[in-house]
Amino acid sequence: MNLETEAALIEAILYLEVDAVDLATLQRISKLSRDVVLASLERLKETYARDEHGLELVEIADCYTLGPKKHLGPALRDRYGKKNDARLSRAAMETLSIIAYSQPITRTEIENLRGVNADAMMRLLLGRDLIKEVGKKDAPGRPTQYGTTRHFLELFGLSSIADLPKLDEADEQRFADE
Amino acid sequence: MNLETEAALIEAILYLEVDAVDLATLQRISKLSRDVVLASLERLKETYARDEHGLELVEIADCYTLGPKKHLGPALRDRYGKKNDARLSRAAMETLSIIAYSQPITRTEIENLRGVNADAMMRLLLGRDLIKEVGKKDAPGRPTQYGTTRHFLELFGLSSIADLPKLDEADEQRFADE
Amino acid sequence: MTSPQHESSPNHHVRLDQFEGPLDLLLFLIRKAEINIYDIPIHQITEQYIQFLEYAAQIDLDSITEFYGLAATLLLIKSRMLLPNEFADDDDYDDPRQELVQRLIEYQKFRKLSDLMTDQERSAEWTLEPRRNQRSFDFVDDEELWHQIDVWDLLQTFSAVMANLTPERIIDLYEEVSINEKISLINELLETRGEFLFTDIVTRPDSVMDVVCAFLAVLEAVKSSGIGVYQNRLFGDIRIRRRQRRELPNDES
Repeated sequence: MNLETEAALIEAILYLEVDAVDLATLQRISKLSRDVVLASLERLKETYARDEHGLELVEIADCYTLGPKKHLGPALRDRYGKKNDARLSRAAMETLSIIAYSQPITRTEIENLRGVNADAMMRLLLGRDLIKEVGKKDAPGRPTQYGTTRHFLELFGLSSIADLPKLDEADEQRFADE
Repeated sequence: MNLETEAALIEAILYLEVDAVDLATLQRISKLSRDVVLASLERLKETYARDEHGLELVEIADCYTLGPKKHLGPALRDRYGKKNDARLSRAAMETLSIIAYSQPITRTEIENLRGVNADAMMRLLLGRDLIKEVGKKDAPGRPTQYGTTRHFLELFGLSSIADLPKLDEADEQRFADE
Repeated sequence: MTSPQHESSPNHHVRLDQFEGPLDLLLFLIRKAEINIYDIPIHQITEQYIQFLEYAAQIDLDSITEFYGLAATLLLIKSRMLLPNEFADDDDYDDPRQELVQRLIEYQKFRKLSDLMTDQERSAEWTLEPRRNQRSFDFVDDEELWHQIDVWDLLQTFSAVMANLTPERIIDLYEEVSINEKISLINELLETRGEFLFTDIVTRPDSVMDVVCAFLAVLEAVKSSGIGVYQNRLFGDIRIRRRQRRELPNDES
């Protein structure tokens, strides 16, 4: 199976979607079977892995998207990194706190809590080694579940997740701060 | 000059920008020279022309972007298609054609060609951002000259005025100036 | 021609407002009479043109002026053609029709181009547009950002996220996320143990969502799976066990 046509269609879909999309969505839009979509994604991954491409196929939390290759970061950061700064830090904090307190948790669950697409933030946190895949949820599609890493514990000076302050302590802390 | 690295960078920029960007912007972001950007775009055009790609390099009104290939339109229309419903009337299209093919042109010149008052049509075309004032004719009264806009090119899917549909050879001869 | 008819619909009278202007009408008459545009029988065509104008009277004044303007031109040409011209065989002879013919040809050319543009408009009728016009990629490489926050920031952020959840969103959440999981857990426990505590199906006690979903799952199970719920004292442990009911087909006991 060559899949040139199918991969081309998937490529266009990934481009038009902007946000990362999951396999089921790709199947629905492309009207291709799960196997063909997966094989097309594999083909795209190889195509974009070539040095002539500045984009690559990114798989994150069971979702796929095209994104700039890591090594282009320094060249693109000025324009595309900075403008997200303020928004990024809060969004990243929210996502990380949800994962820390609700792990194991899937991307969809995080998105339900935050009400927005979590793809970029999860990629950031994965890239920072603050979260990692911890298993598959026993639910349709077997979505990946995420949890925090050892690096996360180190960064926050925790010996284990059990050390995370409890929700009802939030109020006490608030009063202590004042 | 191989330009693999440069083309990869331009590719990532075009992807991140979403909207079409002009040459000057590409130069500024990539910090590459005009010639190198142009050569990289040429390289990208060739790369994406291959059948394995569902995207292509699109040039509209001297701006560049990546976009899905034309033949994928029917498959993707349901979800991503935007229909231009505001079709022009025959009178409006005649007026617009005269301006497109004869720009820069004054209102009087248009009226001479069509044999009718062009006020209403010009107002309509100006209102829809299809034509604009482009200068003053060096003639008595210095009448305003009109030309087509960038929006016009976008709406008609043209990369530049040079891209306007041409008469076939037979018609070319029929209408040849004596 | 006293009653001009449209070629394609002979039963309908041609109306003036069908024409984009006097040149359009003139071209129509020339084509209809099947005459050579370079040798227009000006007498005949002028007569037809004027007859048509008189016939089609009910139109707005603006454009009728323009139609009559061309009529005047035609009459002028006609009168000049009637004048004897001693240079008629000369190369220098200016055919009075020449300017009009050129206008007609030029007009025809733009009509043709206008058709091409209409095709172009149609071919570009559909455009594909990305779902959003902003791609976000994070190249922020500022480790400082992460060192400045502590675990209390994390907690406060989380508690703010939870506080902002509207009731609808919570319903969404349990529908999509956890209720099925809890129901399957209940079924699993019923099979293996027959009786268990509510806290057994709360896998993440510090997650409000988890508790809420577990509770809703129990309510659902009471309704559909035939379980009984017991509580020994107020705020005590909730025990869940299979209800002994004869009418349940799967009830082996």
